[in-house]
Amino acid sequence: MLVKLLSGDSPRSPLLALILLAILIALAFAPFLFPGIRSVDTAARICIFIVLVASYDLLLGYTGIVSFAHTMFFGMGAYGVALASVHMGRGFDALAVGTLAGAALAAVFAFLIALFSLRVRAIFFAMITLAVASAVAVLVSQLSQITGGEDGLTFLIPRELTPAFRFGDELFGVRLNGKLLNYYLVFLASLALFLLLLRIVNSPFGRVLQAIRENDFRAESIGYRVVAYRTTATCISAAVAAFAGALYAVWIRYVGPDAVLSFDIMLDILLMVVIGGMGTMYGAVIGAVLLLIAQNYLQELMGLGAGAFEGVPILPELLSADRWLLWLGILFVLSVYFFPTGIVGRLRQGR
Amino acid sequence: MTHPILETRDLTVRFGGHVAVDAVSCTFRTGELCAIVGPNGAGKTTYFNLISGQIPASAGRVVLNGQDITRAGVSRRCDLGIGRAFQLTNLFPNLTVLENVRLVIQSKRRMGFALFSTAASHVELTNRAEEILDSVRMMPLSGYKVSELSHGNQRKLEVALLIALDPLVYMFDEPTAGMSVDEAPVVLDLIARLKAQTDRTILLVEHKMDVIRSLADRIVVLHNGALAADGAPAEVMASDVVQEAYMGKELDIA
Amino acid sequence: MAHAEQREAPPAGDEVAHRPTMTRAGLTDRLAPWMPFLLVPVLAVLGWLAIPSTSSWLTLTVSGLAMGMMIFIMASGLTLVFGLMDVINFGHGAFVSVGAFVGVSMLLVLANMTEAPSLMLNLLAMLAAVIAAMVATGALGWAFERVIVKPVYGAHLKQILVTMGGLIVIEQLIVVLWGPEEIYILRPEALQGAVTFAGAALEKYRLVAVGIGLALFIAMRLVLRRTKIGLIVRAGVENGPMVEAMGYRLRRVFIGVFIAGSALAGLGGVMWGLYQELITAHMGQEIMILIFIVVIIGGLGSVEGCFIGALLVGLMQNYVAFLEPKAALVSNIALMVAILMWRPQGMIPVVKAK
Amino acid sequence: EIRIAHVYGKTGPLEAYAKQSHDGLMLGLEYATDGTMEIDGEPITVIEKDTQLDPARGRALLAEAYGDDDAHIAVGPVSSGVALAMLPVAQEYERILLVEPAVADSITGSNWNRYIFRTGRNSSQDAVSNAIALAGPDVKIATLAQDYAFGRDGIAAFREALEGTEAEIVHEEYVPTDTTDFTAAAERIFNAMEDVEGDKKLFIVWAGGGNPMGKIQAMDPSRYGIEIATGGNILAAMSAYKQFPGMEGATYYYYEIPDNPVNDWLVETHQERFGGPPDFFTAGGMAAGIAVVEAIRRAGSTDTEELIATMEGMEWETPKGTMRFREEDHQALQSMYHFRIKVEDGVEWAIPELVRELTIEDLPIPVRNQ
Amino acid sequence: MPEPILSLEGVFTDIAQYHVLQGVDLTVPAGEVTMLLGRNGVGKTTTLKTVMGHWRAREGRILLDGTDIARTPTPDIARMGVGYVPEDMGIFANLSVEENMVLAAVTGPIDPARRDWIFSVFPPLKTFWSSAAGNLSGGQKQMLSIARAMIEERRLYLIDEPTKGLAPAIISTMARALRELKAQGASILLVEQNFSVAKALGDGVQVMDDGRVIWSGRMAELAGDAALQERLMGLSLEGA
Ligand SMILES: Nc1ncnc2c1ncn2[C@@H]1O[C@H](COP(=O)(O)OP(=O)(O)OP(=O)(O)O)[C@@H](O)[C@H]1O
Ligand SMILES: Nc1ncnc2c1ncn2[C@@H]1O[C@H](COP(=O)(O)OP(=O)(O)OP(=O)(O)O)[C@@H](O)[C@H]1O
Ligand SMILES: [Mg+2]
Ligand SMILES: [Mg+2]
Repeated sequence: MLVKLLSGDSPRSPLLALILLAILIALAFAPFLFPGIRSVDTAARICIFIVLVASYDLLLGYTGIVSFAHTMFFGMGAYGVALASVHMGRGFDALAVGTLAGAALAAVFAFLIALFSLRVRAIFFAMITLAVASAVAVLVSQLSQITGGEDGLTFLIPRELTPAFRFGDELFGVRLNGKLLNYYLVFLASLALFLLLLRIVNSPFGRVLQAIRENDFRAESIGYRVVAYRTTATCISAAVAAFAGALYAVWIRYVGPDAVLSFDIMLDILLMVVIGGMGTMYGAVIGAVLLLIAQNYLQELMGLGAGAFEGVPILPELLSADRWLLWLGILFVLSVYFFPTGIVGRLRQGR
Repeated sequence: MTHPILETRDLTVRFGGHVAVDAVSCTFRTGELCAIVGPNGAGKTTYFNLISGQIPASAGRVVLNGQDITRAGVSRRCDLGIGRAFQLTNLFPNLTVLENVRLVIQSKRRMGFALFSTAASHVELTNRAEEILDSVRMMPLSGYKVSELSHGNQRKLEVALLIALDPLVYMFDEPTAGMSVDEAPVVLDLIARLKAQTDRTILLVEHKMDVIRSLADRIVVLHNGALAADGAPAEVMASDVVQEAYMGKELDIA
Repeated sequence: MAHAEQREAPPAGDEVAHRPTMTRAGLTDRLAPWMPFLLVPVLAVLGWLAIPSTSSWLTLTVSGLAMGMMIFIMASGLTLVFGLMDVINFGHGAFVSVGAFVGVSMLLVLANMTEAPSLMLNLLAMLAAVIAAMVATGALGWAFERVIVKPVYGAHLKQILVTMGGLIVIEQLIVVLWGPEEIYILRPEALQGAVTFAGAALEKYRLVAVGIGLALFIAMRLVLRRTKIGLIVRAGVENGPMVEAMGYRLRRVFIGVFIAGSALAGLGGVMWGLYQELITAHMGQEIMILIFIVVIIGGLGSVEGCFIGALLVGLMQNYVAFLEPKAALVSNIALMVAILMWRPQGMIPVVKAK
Repeated sequence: EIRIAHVYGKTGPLEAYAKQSHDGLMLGLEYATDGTMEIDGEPITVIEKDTQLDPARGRALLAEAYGDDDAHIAVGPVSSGVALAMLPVAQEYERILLVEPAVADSITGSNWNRYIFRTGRNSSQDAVSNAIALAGPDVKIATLAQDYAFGRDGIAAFREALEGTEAEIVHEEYVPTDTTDFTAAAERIFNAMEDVEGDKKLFIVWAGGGNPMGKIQAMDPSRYGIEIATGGNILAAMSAYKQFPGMEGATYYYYEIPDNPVNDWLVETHQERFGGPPDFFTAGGMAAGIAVVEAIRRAGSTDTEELIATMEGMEWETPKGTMRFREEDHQALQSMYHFRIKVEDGVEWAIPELVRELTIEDLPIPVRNQ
Repeated sequence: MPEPILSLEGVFTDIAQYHVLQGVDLTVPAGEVTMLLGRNGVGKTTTLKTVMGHWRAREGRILLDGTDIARTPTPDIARMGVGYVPEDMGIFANLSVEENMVLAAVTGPIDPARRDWIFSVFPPLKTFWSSAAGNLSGGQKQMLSIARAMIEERRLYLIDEPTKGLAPAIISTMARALRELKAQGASILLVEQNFSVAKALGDGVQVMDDGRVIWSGRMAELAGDAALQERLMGLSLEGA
């Protein structure tokens, strides 16, 4: 049963299985295990990013397409929900319409961009996506009448998903309010999307993608229409990213270019995929958890470190909480060094 | 046996000013094994590339079963029954040997777009793949990644993939190059068995004369891109072009 | 088209076997390699047709070409490293920033030379700044190669990540060393202002950029044409072990090329910093997309392509911004897309075959 | 214990501004409590949070500040985008958010809610004061701004403020935010202004790097009789103004301009502690710090409703003289300064000499939150 | 027997987790052509790569002219006068034929006389001198790969299956060229599957199986003894 849910793709390493289980439990009971606004917020982001990163892994790890436009699709989902909620008024129907419209738009865009990959070399394609994504981000900030420009859009989600909605008193010291429902909406939707992706990469279709990644020329000559497969994969990946974006919008109730379209998010995604392990799906889980926790708590940790070294010349300066980016950069580099196949790859090798 | 299956009409390709295949017209019939020979650079591989669609023709036509496929893409031609093994090994290096073969069978059965079933659940594919590996004596290697195989074994896998694809027209490009003396017969044996299956056509590029002598029904000679001779083995082998341009002085240096 | 021109007649020998059929290549085939070089004048003529005022057109064209030169200076290092070594160095932007900071610091130290109204002294000060910047970024490039890039040769994606990590680290180190404030600087006295001719104004500083850009272009061509270095590196990327098996110490060559690429970024940094008259740790990163576009439309690794690409971008930007400011945003991307549709490998691809 | 959360973009491209703002806030708290850091015996704790300029993170951190840390009042952030994202959180938690120094009009305009106060100036204040500084008989103005909401709003407010004066806008030019080459824009402006008669000025509104002023100046606009004008900026940026002796405009703060005891203390203390004069955002931060202390002291409580009641209409002393939170939209009304640039050897930046203080009464700042 | 130019003593090589070479002992006498024979996958290529330093021996000594080169960097080995023709030909597809050859001439510009000699052995290289090596036909690539090794004089050639894909006419000219190399005093270690070529060229023979050399001797011995062939390679070679 469990194996079936995982589409027969078991973690293949006891330690990995244990870690994944721990993450699953932690996320499933996050509001109860780690009460507090910050920690629940982190948990929800982790859920959403797992989906986002996994959808990117479908593209990158399984199909071998390097694209920098993934945040664009993410943003389309998010803006879909935001615009629908603004124009249709708060309500679940707005969420549904927005999500679907966003996903559809993302798929259409993905289709158009994918047609490019026909003609140009992989790395050229990557640069095209980079340029297109940055142009879309600027466009969004220029079309301020529609998109709210740089300032973004704040909107209302159905009352049932906000703290104002109460449906009971307390359970294990946690208030039973709409925020909790919102969290579980995010969690369950993410879980479902992740399992769906897992199924897709383990399907015959997924195998073809791997073949194309390895040798597209040969894949074509054994009868696979590479273009069709690449395009389909890109569209699926974009649509799932848009779903993740929609969830994100529902969770933070705000969209804006910096929040959902910025290149920094793209970098985060890349980093998560690679640290976790490309072409493994589970890597997305590990990468997202690790990185988001680092991002959220590294600064605090460093503050402590800086305090400890007060008086030493340069060290506190380097350890100051404001230099957390420096250390994140170093983490980038080290992780590629020590986990060339990602953490999942390393765990599966044993050791 | 005499039904024409594949035909090229004035097939030509130019790379800049270099005419690599020069107006080659040739008809191949179901059930025959036709050897294509010629000196290095004569255009044999390029001719194959034109037939299987890897490169577009500058002029001329390719006709399969009466259908003009000159403009069709590679995968389309594969669907229609043209199968091709490569001269320089060209596999999926980081997938296992078994997976390589399975992919071909999966394509043959048109299951590529099955999105929601797991690949592992299609046992019939695996079984068939194992059967084929067994026939080339590669079953013990089925779990290895292709990049871990020695060169000779990669060549064998190349042949296995084509057999898995089971096309109407088999095109082998020097299948035994780099294969050791005890392995080559296995592959040649397989080709002989294919030939016995009378509804298949085999095009074979080979430099080893003994192989050609023992297998070919017919020999086509390419020379400087053009068709230089076409006919029964014995008479073609004896012709001047072949003797002079191709065989050179036999290895008489012992 | 590789056989378009045969250097020598086929061998005379008595071998019947090797006489491939040769015909004359068609006109289009022979013209094709020259097409990119024609694009710049074509674009300029189109601009002239579209822009009503000739003096405006002149200003836009000349300053656009000069801007292109400046972009070329920054992109040259990237195309070298990207094209020859197949390394996507996102850290290039950080080198540009470091170059700017080191160079500008040098200029601030030499304030008495830059504030003097003597062109000679000013240029000397700039030379000092450029040398300092190139030495600094070259050294940094050496460290970068050893620590960051070395393990990821051949793996594009990892290169992107690892160099991105390096970029962040370097930017942060700039902040640690120079502080978070942006630094404003004025150009050397004699390079401020513009020269006017025929109703058009051209910043003097851009003239300097033109000089340096041209010199750099010629120097790079000479080095790559006249020495084996280019060959070794290109071959090494394709099959490193084989190059070593021929007896070349590939590592050293790679390090050398990387250092050169980084030093060029440093040069670009000084030039760009002085153009902007404002330097920040992020300045290199901000210009990266533009640089990538130039390198790509040029055809990864081709110095000529990069040069033409930079000129095209410089012109295009100016014309479009003048004719329709709204479209300026997408003009570069449109240019890139158009060129890639025309030549999927970029204008002058270095890579000839699969 | 009184908990104040400072939620701002500590790291990222605006790091320099953030540091000024935070230093200012701390100095303000110190000044207002006479160095005790206590209000009526209650110690003040400042909790710092770094939005990294990400609006989503800003929201989460503000929620955390109100929810987990139970902050009584929050101050920040630097970037308008982040600020706008944060506004609803204040409403949700029913706590005060004191915006400083984000400038977008909509913060105290269309997106305002009653928990929002702002000590920093808004775009209208910039625009109106500049309009007053530039206006004059027969003045013809071309504008150059970035093509996004901030730039367009700024010019719109400027245009509105010019109405009724004798000056007139003859050309508006907008360029993409990341423009580096201004040749085309300048050429367009020159073409538009060439045949205009009068006192020709080019007014530039520019946020962030790019420095179009110097580049356009290098193209010699005086050929067409055009003078460049722009508002004040941080000190580092003012060094670029050295090319423009005599240029006029209006600024928000320059440490030598205001003449009052708060500013004297600020300049002196800042020199002492940081080895340089206070800058743009230091003054704003300090105004916010003093406002917090004053409000809590006068309300005698940290209860949000009582604070709001106290703060509406509250007047207090800042380095920029007296400020007043307007009842309607909680925007702090304040003086701006009409300046003329003077270049002095030995000073790293160009000095904006005071021409005239534009007081609260001089500045008709529209209310936009209705 | 002349002095060995190359000798391997108890060489073990691992690739990833596989133990590929398991104690190879092998000598190449100076001035001779030594054939390395064996079935697919027994470790012939790995042996050559270990000598070149592409794989590193875990154990054992590799003596080139008496110096142990087991730890010497690859370029230094090459500069000691070793020419290498890899199994996959190692063509630089993105460079032209000319550029491939220019690179191969490590010590200086190409010697025109030697180039012309190569042209006479492999005429197509002359024809396609300035076209991209990646566009050559399979056999032409093979020629280029051998030609690169021959462009300068070397003391020892390691050649991995040079005849695969070559037409008979070219094989015989190539065989002639290898003999000329030998006449110039070079030593050759040649991996070959084509037994008639092996027989025509080889002085000594080493047969490998399962990561070891299981038989070594003179060519004449092996060529004349069908039973021995059967035992060593599972098949009598004469017929094949
Ligand atoms: N893409 C290409 N561009 C330019 N020339 C090419 C290209 N492909 C092949 N050629 C040339 O066409 C000629 C024929 O090559 P082809 O590979 O067909 O020869 P072949 O008969 O298969 O030879 P071999 O027996 O050596 O494999 C060669 O001279 C080769 O250089
Ligand atoms: N990169 C690799 N990774 C793992 N195993 C390898 C690798 N390369 C070779 N091997 C294994 O090492 C063994 C010896 O290979 P090698 O290439 O030396 O054989 P060979 O004798 O040259 O065979 P052939 O005649 O087929 O070329 C083979 O079993 C092969 O599977
Ligand atoms: Mg061939
Ligand atoms: Mg081998």
